[in-house]
Amino acid sequence: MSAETADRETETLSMREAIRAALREELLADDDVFIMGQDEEDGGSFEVTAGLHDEFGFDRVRNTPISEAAQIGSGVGAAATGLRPVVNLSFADFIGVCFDQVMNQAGKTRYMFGGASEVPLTIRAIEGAGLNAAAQHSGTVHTLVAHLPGVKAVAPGTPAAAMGLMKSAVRSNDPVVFFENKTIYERHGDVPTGDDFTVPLGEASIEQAGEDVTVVATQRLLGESIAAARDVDASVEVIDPRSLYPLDTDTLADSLRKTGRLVVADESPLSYGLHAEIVTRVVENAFWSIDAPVQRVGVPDTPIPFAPSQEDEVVPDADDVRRAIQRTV
Amino acid sequence: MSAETADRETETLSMREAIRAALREELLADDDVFIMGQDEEDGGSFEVTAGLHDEFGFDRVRNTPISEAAQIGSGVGAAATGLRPVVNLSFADFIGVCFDQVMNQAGKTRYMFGGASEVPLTIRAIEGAGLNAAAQHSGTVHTLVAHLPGVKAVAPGTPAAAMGLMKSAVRSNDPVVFFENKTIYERHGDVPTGDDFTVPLGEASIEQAGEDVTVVATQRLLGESIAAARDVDASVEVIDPRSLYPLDTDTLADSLRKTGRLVVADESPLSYGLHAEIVTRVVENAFWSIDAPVQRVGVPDTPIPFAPSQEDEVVPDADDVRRAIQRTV
Amino acid sequence: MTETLDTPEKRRSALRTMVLIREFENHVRDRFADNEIPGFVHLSQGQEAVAVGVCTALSRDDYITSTHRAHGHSLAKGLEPDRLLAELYGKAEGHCGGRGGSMHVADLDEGMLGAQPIVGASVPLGTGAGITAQLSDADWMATAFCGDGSVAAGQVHEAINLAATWQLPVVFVVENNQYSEGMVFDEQHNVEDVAEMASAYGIPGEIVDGQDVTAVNETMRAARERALDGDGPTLIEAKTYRYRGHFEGDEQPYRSQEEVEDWRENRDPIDNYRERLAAAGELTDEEFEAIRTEVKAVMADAVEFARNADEPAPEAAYDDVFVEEAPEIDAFRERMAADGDNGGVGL
Amino acid sequence: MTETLDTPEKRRSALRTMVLIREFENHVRDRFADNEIPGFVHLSQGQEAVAVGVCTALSRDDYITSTHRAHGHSLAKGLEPDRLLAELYGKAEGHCGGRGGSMHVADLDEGMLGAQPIVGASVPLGTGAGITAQLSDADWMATAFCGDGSVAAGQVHEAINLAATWQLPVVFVVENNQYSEGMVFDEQHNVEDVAEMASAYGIPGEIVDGQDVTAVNETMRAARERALDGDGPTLIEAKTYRYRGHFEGDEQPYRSQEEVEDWRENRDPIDNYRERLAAAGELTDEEFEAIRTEVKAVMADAVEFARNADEPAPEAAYDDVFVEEAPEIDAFRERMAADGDNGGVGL
Ligand SMILES: Cc1ncc(C[n+]2csc(CCOP(=O)(O)OP(=O)(O)O)c2C)c(N)n1
Ligand SMILES: Cc1ncc(C[n+]2csc(CCOP(=O)(O)OP(=O)(O)O)c2C)c(N)n1
Ligand SMILES: [Mg+2]
Ligand SMILES: [Mg+2]
Repeated sequence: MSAETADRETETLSMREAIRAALREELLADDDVFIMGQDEEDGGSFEVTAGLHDEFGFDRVRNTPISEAAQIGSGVGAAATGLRPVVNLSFADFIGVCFDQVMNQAGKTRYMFGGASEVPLTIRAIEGAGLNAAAQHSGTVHTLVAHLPGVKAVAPGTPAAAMGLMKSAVRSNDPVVFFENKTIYERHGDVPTGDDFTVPLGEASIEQAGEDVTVVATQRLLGESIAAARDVDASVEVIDPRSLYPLDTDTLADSLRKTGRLVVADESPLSYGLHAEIVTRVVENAFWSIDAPVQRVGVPDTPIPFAPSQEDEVVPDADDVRRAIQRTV
Repeated sequence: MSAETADRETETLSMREAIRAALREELLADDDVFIMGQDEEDGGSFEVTAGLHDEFGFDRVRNTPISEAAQIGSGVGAAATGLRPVVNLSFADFIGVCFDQVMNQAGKTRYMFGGASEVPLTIRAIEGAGLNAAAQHSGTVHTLVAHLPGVKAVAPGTPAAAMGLMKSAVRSNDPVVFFENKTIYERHGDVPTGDDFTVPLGEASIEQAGEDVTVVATQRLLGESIAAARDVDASVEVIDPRSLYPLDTDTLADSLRKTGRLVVADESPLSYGLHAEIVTRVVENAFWSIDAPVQRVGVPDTPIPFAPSQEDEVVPDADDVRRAIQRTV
Repeated sequence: MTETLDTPEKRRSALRTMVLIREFENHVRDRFADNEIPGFVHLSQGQEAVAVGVCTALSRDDYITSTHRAHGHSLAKGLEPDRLLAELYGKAEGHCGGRGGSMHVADLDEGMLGAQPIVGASVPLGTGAGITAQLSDADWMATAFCGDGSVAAGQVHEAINLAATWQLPVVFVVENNQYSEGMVFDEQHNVEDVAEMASAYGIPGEIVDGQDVTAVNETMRAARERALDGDGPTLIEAKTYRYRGHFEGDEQPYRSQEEVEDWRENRDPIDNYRERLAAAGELTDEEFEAIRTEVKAVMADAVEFARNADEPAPEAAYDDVFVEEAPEIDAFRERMAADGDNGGVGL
Repeated sequence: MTETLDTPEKRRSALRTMVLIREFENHVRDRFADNEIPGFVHLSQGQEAVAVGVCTALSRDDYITSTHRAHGHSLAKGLEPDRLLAELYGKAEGHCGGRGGSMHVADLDEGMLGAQPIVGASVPLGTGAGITAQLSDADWMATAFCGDGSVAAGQVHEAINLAATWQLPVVFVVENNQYSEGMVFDEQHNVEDVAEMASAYGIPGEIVDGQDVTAVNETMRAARERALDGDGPTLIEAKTYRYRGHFEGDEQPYRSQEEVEDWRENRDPIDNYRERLAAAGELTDEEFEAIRTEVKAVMADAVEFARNADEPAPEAAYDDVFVEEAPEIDAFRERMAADGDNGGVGL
């Protein structure tokens, strides 16, 4: 249970419901917010925005042609002229088609124009393997975005984080890419009610406190890590970074100062992946506290194969996290 | 001086000349090799291929429309059907425009088709700050590519490496992105003559041996690091990884076992950059040998500003490497 | 292949291929509903005449590229239903060893250069094959299939423009089935016909009834000839319709069941062709039943084959990332061998 | 602004703006040659009538987006030459505080939404402004400038298609100066005129003589009116020519000096307009000289201003990465303050 839900009234929501509720609140609260995406009027892929078109109409929730570059590029233009677009990119694997708009337009516009414009743009991108959707519909690409100057990136692992970060993303005056793992839309969890609950960009959450080993885990692997923690003979602290950029180095380094042992579990390909940044930040900030070689758990640099037996092979799960924890203790 | 040039006859070439000579050799040696790019018939940006169109004609060296996605995408198609295209992307910042083709087509075609096709495609991309070319013409994006499954990436820092790796890239049956730093085209160095000199993908080069500190430095920062090494009171080993993926972990880890101290100097934005992977590989493989906190030298997560005073501020140089070395000893 | 449909045998063979596609996809539909086939599947039922009309006009050496909706194109180009189905089952005997599944099928021996479910990506791939054909003075050409929705995508524009500028031997076949997922044509375009786009490239834009295999075949033959004569690309818009949802499981809130039924009853490519052949005295009911029986037997065998085929070895997941091995991949493969199912633990 | 050029004053003012652009770029040319201006610069000399013809038809509230070749558009839209030049010098008083330079100029107060040297990127940016205009029922519209080469780029296609589908109030002005870097038009396209592309989007495609400021103004006014009336976008192809190389320093192996001279002598937009006004009795030689003298004085002041303006503080390099600060950026900024010029050392 994260800090935010500790002393508040809560309700149980799925990730899908949490994201939808957050978007609905923002559509209600601010006329400048609008949503566009392919098939968005029917709820988009995975039905996340189901019902919003019926409630808010075409001006606020609209279908686009299959034109990701124009979706993001015009999103930047709309954002710079006063709106708050939420663009659904659908499968995150499609980000390549509009990567220039994310990298060179959304990320750099404000900077290169000397602050002349703001780009309050939110991009939703749906990641992750596990549905046998093969190499072009299963990728986890958030490391690419976290590396881009001027772009913020979040990847929540709980409904509370999803709700709170989506609202922060839409309200942020900076471009934020919001990554959703497609296999955990039905993960349920407590979400604070009332009081306009938000989670600030850039704050990690200690989802489970522990003393011996720190597991930093994202998205689906957050759940797998909590499960793995039950199976080991050690007190495991499980942290959801939630926000990839900015990254809450302090919370991670503090945990390491306590535990001295680090496992990073994230579904990115391992080489040059998110894991390495987390390892390095910890090494930079808590070097003298590290008592054992660090462990990364991720996808072994392959595209995601279709065959279930092969997908199981390359996509990490609780067993992989458990073995990694055991190697540190 | 790297291992390759140690016992061989050499000639002095600039980076530009080395790349051009390598491409010329490959055009001469293999009729399947052809080059395409914008303005390529006039030598492309920075005149790297000057003269090749005159020598080889339109079929082998040709201009394309401003259509990076079609250039890389059709490059994949041409490669899968038997040719060896070398596509000049010009400024690496433009890779966003065709990132899908690099990520989802070049990188995954062979894998997802179960080995049915090969993609012997070479992509040239010109990186780096220092010419006051501002945010969209100065980027260093090689970390993005190094993270992509199925794509190889090289970023040579010497003419010998440039020559040897370009030939290996063109001959490779895998897609290779060849990164060139635009500020060192006039860097001269010894290149072995005769004997069809090549550098295999995946081998680092110890450019200067030392005992106290290991500096892993790429591209322009290789020269800056060698200069910085002269100014410190320590014996510095300077390594050019040359190949980013595959990455020669053994050479890096062996060096650390000797020196116990690590500086990584690369012009990528620091967060989630190349540095972190090198740090992590070393931490994974030589953890017990590391005697001091590791240091990264790179661009501090900003786009590259235009104003010379600001560009100087964010782009690292020998002084920054020197200070980083001093912090380790 | 590369035939006019100028004999009764050829016409019956074209009919048989359409029946095979229909029947293949009936099995895919059912076995997907049973959870026997994993992943996402997109059926092309209703569009069989486009696949068959185009591919009967091609030679075996000609390449096609396809989309997420690739079963019909694949079978029409000559892929075997048993291996294709095994691929959909994720089996080692599949065309891609189970690595690709329904959305990623390729068989270069049969000229199937690959299905590309990134919308639009089939088009530069086809243009690239056209470059090879042109530079090697080949006697084959390339055909890129894509959908009506895909023409909004930038890479489609770039790749057609490139092919037109270089006069490459490529034909672009846009299957206009009027929908992209749940979006209707005019949510994506401000023109009546995709074929109007051709004028932006100075190439012929042909509209053909995609429910009429003869018309498709003739239009495609002419375009192929132009391509091989060095006269450059053609854009063919085949007006067609898909009977099933965008993917299996799609609830189709965007259209009425009557609309679907109307097409099925009045414009079915198989029924219509069958009637035409019957009217011409080339096909008796018995002959048609014989085709159907034969195809059903082929498909029954294919299902058996796919069901009984081997699962690919888990460790084969490390194959074909590269042609030339990389130490990273070797390390992961070795660790897997040492320690069982292993998502990877660093390098 | 938003004027027909229907009085002698307005016509003289349009002429003056063209002269100002010409003179501004003369200074840029010379100061770049002196190494006083850093980076890459792309001059628009020869194309002044397009910038001025378009922007005189706009209101201050209308937005434009531009390309790497943005000086003319910027000045015509109302940016001050002194601050624009200061930006090219990389000075703190520049429009973007020196952060952008010649290729990245913006001034939202004047409706200059930004120069975008990623070829094609100006077009979705303009489409996006059109979305804002449409959703907020605004009385302004957006104009996206782009070049003849840019229309090969996928994002241009996507953005025009989107604007056409949604009938956004956007006008796309393609400056066809016949070259993209060193590539001539037919190395990139298989049509005679860019305007033919418009038919792929079901929007009007107008061709206008880009050397004739009156013609450009009239075409643009009509297109703007259509946009504001809710009748959707227009594509305007302005046939024009650039006198200088693609960038300063370009050796131009791809064209003859005679070709350039021919345009300069026979189709210069300033000379022609001056002659026309003179023939109409609206402009004496003295009046023209007065304009020239005034512009020269303005530019002399601008050069002084730019030269004497302050360098931006190095630490301002950490500003504006984000609106809301990020700890990473704060950490870098602080370290810089502590330890001088500092490329960054980890987090
Ligand atoms: C780049 C990209 N964007 C979006 C998608 C999601 N998607 C898959 S198929 C499809 C519709 C394609 O429509 P069309 O081209 O008409 O082909 P059809 O499905 O009708 O055969 C969409 C939007 C995708 N796969 N790739
Ligand atoms: C995506 C991208 N590709 C290539 C370039 C390099 N480039 C800059 S300007 C230019 C030519 C543009 O031609 P055109 O659109 O006709 O504009 P003009 O220069 O004639 O004004 C090219 C290829 C770029 N900046 N961005
Ligand atoms: Mg369709
Ligand atoms: Mg031009």
